[in-house]
Amino acid sequence: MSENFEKEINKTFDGALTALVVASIAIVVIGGLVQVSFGAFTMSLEQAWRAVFDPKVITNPDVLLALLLGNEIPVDLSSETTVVWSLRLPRVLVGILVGANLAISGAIFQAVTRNELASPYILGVSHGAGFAVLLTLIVFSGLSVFLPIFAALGGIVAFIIVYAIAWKGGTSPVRLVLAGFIVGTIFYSFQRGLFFFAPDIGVVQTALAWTTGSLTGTGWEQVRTVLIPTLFIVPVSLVVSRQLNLLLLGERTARSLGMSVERVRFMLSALAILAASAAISVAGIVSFVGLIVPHIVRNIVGTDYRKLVLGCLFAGPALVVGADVGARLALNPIQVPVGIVTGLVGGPYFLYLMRKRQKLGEL
Amino acid sequence: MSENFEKEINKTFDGALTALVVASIAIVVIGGLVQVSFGAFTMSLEQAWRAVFDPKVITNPDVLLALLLGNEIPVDLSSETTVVWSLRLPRVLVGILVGANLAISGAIFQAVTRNELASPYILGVSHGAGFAVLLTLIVFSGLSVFLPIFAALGGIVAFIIVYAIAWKGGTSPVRLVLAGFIVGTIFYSFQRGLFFFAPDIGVVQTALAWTTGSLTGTGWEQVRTVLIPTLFIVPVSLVVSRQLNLLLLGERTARSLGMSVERVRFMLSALAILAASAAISVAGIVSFVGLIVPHIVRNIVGTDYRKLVLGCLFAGPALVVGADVGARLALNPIQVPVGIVTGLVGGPYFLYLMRKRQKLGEL
Amino acid sequence: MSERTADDRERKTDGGMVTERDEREVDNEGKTNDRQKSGTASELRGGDLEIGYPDSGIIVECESIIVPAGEITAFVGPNGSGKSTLLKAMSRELHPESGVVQLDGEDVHSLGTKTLARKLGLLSQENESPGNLTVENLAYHGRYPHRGFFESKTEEDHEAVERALELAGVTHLRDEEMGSLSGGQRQLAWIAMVLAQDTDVLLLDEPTTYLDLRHQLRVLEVVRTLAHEEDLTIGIVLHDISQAARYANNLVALRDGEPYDWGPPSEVVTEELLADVFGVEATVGIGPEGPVVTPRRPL
Amino acid sequence: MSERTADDRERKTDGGMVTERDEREVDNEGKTNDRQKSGTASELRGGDLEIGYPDSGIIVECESIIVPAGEITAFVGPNGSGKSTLLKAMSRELHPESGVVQLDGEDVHSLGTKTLARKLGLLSQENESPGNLTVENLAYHGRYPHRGFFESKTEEDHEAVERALELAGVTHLRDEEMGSLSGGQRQLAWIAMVLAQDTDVLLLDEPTTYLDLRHQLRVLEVVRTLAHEEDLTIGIVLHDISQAARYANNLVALRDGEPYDWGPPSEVVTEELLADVFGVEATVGIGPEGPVVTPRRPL
Amino acid sequence: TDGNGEGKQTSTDGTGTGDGTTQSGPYSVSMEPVGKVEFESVPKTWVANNGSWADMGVALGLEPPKAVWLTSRYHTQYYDDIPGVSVDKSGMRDLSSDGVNKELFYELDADIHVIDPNFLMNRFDGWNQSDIDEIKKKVAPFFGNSIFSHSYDFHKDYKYYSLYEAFEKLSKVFQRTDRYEKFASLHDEFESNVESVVPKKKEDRPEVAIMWATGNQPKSFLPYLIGEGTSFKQWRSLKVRDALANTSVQDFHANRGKVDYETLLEIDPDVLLLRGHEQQSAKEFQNTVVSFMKDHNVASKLTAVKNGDVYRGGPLYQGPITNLVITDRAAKQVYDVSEPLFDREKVADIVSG
Ligand SMILES: Nc1ncnc2c1ncn2[C@@H]1O[C@H](COP(=O)(O)OP(=O)(O)OP(=O)(O)O)[C@@H](O)[C@H]1O
Ligand SMILES: Nc1ncnc2c1ncn2[C@@H]1O[C@H](COP(=O)(O)OP(=O)(O)OP(=O)(O)O)[C@@H](O)[C@H]1O
Ligand SMILES: [Mg+2]
Ligand SMILES: [Mg+2]
Repeated sequence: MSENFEKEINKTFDGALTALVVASIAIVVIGGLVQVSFGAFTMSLEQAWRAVFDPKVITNPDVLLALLLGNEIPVDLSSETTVVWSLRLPRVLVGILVGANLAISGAIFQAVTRNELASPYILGVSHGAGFAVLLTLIVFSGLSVFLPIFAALGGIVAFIIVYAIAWKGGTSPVRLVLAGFIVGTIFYSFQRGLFFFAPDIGVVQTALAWTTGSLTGTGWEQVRTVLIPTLFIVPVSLVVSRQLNLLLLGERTARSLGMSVERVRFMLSALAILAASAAISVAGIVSFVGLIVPHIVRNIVGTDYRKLVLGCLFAGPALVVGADVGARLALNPIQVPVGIVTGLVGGPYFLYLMRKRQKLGEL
Repeated sequence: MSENFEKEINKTFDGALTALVVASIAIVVIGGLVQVSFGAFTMSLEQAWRAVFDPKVITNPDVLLALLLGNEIPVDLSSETTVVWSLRLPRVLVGILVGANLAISGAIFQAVTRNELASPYILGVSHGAGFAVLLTLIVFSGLSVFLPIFAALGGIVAFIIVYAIAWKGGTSPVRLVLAGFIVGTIFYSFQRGLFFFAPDIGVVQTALAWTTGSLTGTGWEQVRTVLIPTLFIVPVSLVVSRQLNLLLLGERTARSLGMSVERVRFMLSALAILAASAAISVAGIVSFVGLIVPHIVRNIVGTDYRKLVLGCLFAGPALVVGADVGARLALNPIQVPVGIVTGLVGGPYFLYLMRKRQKLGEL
Repeated sequence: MSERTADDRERKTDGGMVTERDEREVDNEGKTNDRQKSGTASELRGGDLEIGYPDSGIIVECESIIVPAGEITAFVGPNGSGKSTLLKAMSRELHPESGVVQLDGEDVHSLGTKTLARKLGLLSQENESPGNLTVENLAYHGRYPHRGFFESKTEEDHEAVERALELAGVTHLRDEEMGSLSGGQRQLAWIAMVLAQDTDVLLLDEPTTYLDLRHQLRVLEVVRTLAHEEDLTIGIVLHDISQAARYANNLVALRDGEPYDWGPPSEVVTEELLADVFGVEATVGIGPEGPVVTPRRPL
Repeated sequence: MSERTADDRERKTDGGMVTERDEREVDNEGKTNDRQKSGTASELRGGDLEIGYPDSGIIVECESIIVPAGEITAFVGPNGSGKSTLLKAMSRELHPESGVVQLDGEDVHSLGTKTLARKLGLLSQENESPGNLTVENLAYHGRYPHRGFFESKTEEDHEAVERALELAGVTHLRDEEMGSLSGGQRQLAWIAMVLAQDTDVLLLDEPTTYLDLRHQLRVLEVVRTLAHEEDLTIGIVLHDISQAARYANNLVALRDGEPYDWGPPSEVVTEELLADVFGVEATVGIGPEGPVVTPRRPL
Repeated sequence: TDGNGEGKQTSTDGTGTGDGTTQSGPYSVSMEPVGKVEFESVPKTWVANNGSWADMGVALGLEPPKAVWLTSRYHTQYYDDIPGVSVDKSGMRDLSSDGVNKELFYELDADIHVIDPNFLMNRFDGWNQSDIDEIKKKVAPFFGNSIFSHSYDFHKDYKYYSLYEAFEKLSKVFQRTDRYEKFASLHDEFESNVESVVPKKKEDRPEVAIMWATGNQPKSFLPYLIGEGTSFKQWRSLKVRDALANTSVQDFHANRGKVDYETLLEIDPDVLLLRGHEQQSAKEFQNTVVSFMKDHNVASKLTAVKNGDVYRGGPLYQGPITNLVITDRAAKQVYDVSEPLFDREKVADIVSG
């Protein structure tokens, strides 16, 4: 049995997947190093790295805990250490977590809807969240502290509406996609409507940044917010990869093999929505990652979801962290939303792949 | 042969299609009456109708021609007559033409891509056009007179890029849709990027209005712009309905029946793009019409494209003119973009249909 | 033979079938292992079934249908006579408008989906293949109902898949993608998947479609072995009546959604049946392996 | 029979086929109208063909293949032997790596797509049906190559469709949607579509799939009528060798992508062929309508 | 020096036949880019481009305009300070609502449109010269200049007016130059009061950073450079130093990117001025935004936060009255001035004639 398990692992981690994972980790590490070393606050590389290994922080569990939990920091830290530890490092972490969640969410939705265009935002989530953000900013501006939560809630509500409408003694991928698209567009119309009531440019800018996806201003608070769901999402998504594989065989076959297709589809959608909402709540709607990462990974490791989910777990963070280097440093000290960079980097790369490979895009 | 033709007509105009056409015409006529009668400029119903039948206009071909061709009007008209004849009436006409173009374009794209989510904007057109609009407003603001043309050009360029990328010794619906989606998203990222260079919020809002679709401010000039392509698009789309039907059978069958699938697909896409661009050039990106009208019509008349195209020709204008009544008058004196209303009216109606009918959404 | 209806049906359904069967089995070959059966084979039974599709009326009506334990029951009948519809209802793919389907006395609708899938496997008439799935992976999907939510593949899964590939004769195609197989090869891969499911009951809807003669025979031999050596209960739809007569223990002939006749092939397969049910003029001879049908012409 | 290879092939391909055929026809029934042929039937010929799929190597290799004018040529062979691949290449669905396919002496690749579709119809082995298309509308699609860009349906279209529905035996299903048909009914609808195409050459890949006995015979009778009364040239893939022998004028047996033997059924269908090509032990008897194959067991 | 040159009463053209006096009969006033505009009689009803022009009208004692671009951006709470002056926006219409509706111009039927026609033609699609001509002919003339921004492309070729120059023009149109004169002298006086509270030495004047901060827990900001526009008039008058001037941070108009606390820490301004909080009172601002920053790990390291020098940053539009109110407030913020710098009664008197 354990020998068997080993065989299994060996079979899963074939050359392609291993290469992908290694490359992704390399990108994340290099991206992280760059992010930690450079930024608007002037310090030398040496200072930056001294700050990373500042003994006041790394030898003091209280400080680490205080950072992570958002408590008052018990000692007085230098500006350098503060910048590195409460701005630069957590931002990299948020990027990793957001990337992983989005990629997994997209991979799941592509299986559930059997639609090659499915992304984490397919079931109305992004526009639901965007609408909630605008509503909060414009109508309930007193509650803007809860923006992330409202955003995630907006996404979830949209998803529930979509499911309720698509349900007709069962759903079907086509019904789900269509209802998701329409509900999304309705929310988008509302959103556009609200734009016209925006009192000032700041609100418009904030809303745009939200709906474009941005890591600017993220810190340990965001790490906390997204880490908890991620700790649940990642292991579960690895476990359900078998279900995902089976769903791709089509409903009828899946059912005859004893899968409760409706239940599984709902649970998987809920999982994907949870992942998308976790990402949305800290980074807004980062476009593209959830759509193209699964396609790229699939192109490398094949359609087996055991490999695909694993690959997404690494490739997603690589794209987001890599893009965020550009978002933060390209026009330093001005920062652009990372969602723009993911689009501008990931999109053309995807098109390049598409030109090279015939099969890209098939599920 | 003529008896045969009559049979054919009778078969095409079955009860469902006839009912749809009659209902659509009724909506357009009623919507038109309302539009002509009410508005920001206060006048009584009687005044409005006296203005419609102002003998200075309707008995004077010179005036009518001057209106249509945009020449100097040879006589002096009252404010009421001016408002009705140069603001309210042409707006209804533009609505009709835009609706017909969008619905036909959507119907064609749904057949070409065999994707139930296809809309006139599927192949990157909308974001290409949106990008061109922003570029014009922000970078080449001196040329903003040509905004409509640039918008249409932007859409066409995006379409060409999409085709070039999807082409790989032939295309496939999946490749087209995917390339369209990605190219669209890249343009969207550029668009968002340009937002960050907008000189002020007004430009942002103008761009948003464009990308939401609006009939505000349309007049005879817009009627002229969209009428010419429409006179070509409508008859051709009726003729190609047979090709569309065959495409739905799948590529292999279509090819074995002697269709040059690639050529036909390209020509049909070009036709649909032309229709979309014509609409975009006068009304911006009116969401939803092109997506849901074909679905609704299909649900009523069935999947035969001969009926479908005909139905779309009438139902599209009904939705746009109806929605524009709302856009112009619902929050009078505040006008909202018609694109928002088409979303808010058409969307829920579509969801309602979806709840009622099992098969809605299938091609 | 159309006069042999109501009473016959009565006689055959009220449990008398088992004894009848025993007699029948004598005149069928391949029964050598029959008597060594453990007796734990499952029986599938439908009662008072009325079956239809959402938008259609009742399509199949059937007072009583039995797929006896450990035997091969062949369903024959013209196109559109309701064979697939009946099989769908028996495997719970279709919910009958009325009536019950029982597996070993239990209503199939009361069983958990996975439980049922461990006991009953269905090969559909038409299967859509995801093009880039390999044959082996398809077969592994057959193990789905045997694995818990958190379990990974076990040695048992492995063995079952190997055996299924072997039985279906696609071991050499294991790493091929479905999209690059011929129609017959694809059909065999689907058969391997159902076999890997390792169930007590197998319902096979035209498993010999697309297959060449050799593979047809192979599949039917495998089916016979499974029934007679491993005590599986098998329902199979076939269009080739000679084959049905040769391999099945029982034959159910359907016409217009109703059972027209059933019983051992030697009794059911007659020139009258071929004319009445199939609308074919044919001669029925007796060959060494049961009735042999030589079709002449459509009526 | 495996020793009968290279030289035999030589002998058969160098134009000697026509005379040979004339002799053959004598011992085949259904030839009554044969002599009334107008002589305008089309002939389909392939030379030096090497056929493969984009990602595969060469799958079918064939020096010379002829589907003679006005006759029925049956392609038989085990699963994966390349029958469908060959048919795809002959109908231009697949571009051969090398070699040419000629229709009446003209390279099919030089013909316009519509021109070809007016002359040659192909029924694929597997067809995906759009669920909500009616049978009649499907048949009308068969008329596509006959209509100009701006033409609407003519009386001729109408008649061709009626006749095709009639021939395929689906007149009563004309208004049914494809999604609510049984597998066999759907297959008949596809056959109707190809018949409506009204071509000189018909290539049918396993047209009897899913069909019941009666419909199988009906379809084959229709094919015979078309060939012998209307001078159509027909290539047909069949798995049932008895049927192939009974209805075809010529038989082409494929093995591993190469023609193993061809000629009139009475010559080609032997116990040796069944063992060599199909791996089946069978007895070949002579029935009133040609060779009768009684399979025994897979080898 | 005052980059805008407000208060310099330069009579640049003098083409107006009604200069300085109230008289009836036809007269004309000219202004770039509309040129010479003829008036048969003094306009009564009017439409204004935005809060700046509207405020000028209020200062001239006119009825508020019937419409402005967006009423939501015309902050009238600044009038609360001035006895007897208040503006009721409830009947005021938005010109901009999904573009500009021509029909609305017919409906409003104003006597003058204080809008730069270039603004209509370039900022929104649908309007071109023929539309402008139609409205000019059928309704009323346009008289305006987009004085508040240097960044419009259409602005390049014509004259740029300062606030008071524009104010003067408008006063001529409405034949209320007397009020303009009084405001001009009040403004001169005010400017010298301001001058007196500004420290002489440059080093004594704080470095300020102006940022847009959305919400009560801002973590990212849109930076502004103190520029030529009217919206920075108070900061120019107070001669504060711009903390961003010598950094690579660009005005977000040039590049709408955001900055985060790292940038703020790098700049570390003496005073942090946050825009986008004008609807809050000073106290509300303290209790929300400022207290959030005090608790924030990084923000609490900022000098401005430590010293309690985080303030609301002022609105986008200013007219003659609002400029006084806002500058007064700004002086309190940066120099702790306790005495009012202008006499509110006096403003009230001028307005009421
Ligand atoms: N999804 C469906 N909806 C409505 N009617 C259906 C559906 N599927 C099949 N039918 C109808 O039910 C009847 C029986 O169909 P079924 O598929 O059970 O036939 P069958 O005996 O399996 O035929 P075949 O040998 O052709 O597979 C047919 O008349 C068919 O038209
Ligand atoms: N799309 C494809 N790509 C690659 N290889 C293919 C493809 N389709 C078929 N093949 C291979 O080509 C060979 C011949 O296939 P073909 O479909 O021609 O066989 P066939 O004689 O029609 O068999 P069957 O009786 O099962 O239909 C097979 O070995 C198959 O694996
Ligand atoms: Mg069936
Ligand atoms: Mg084949």
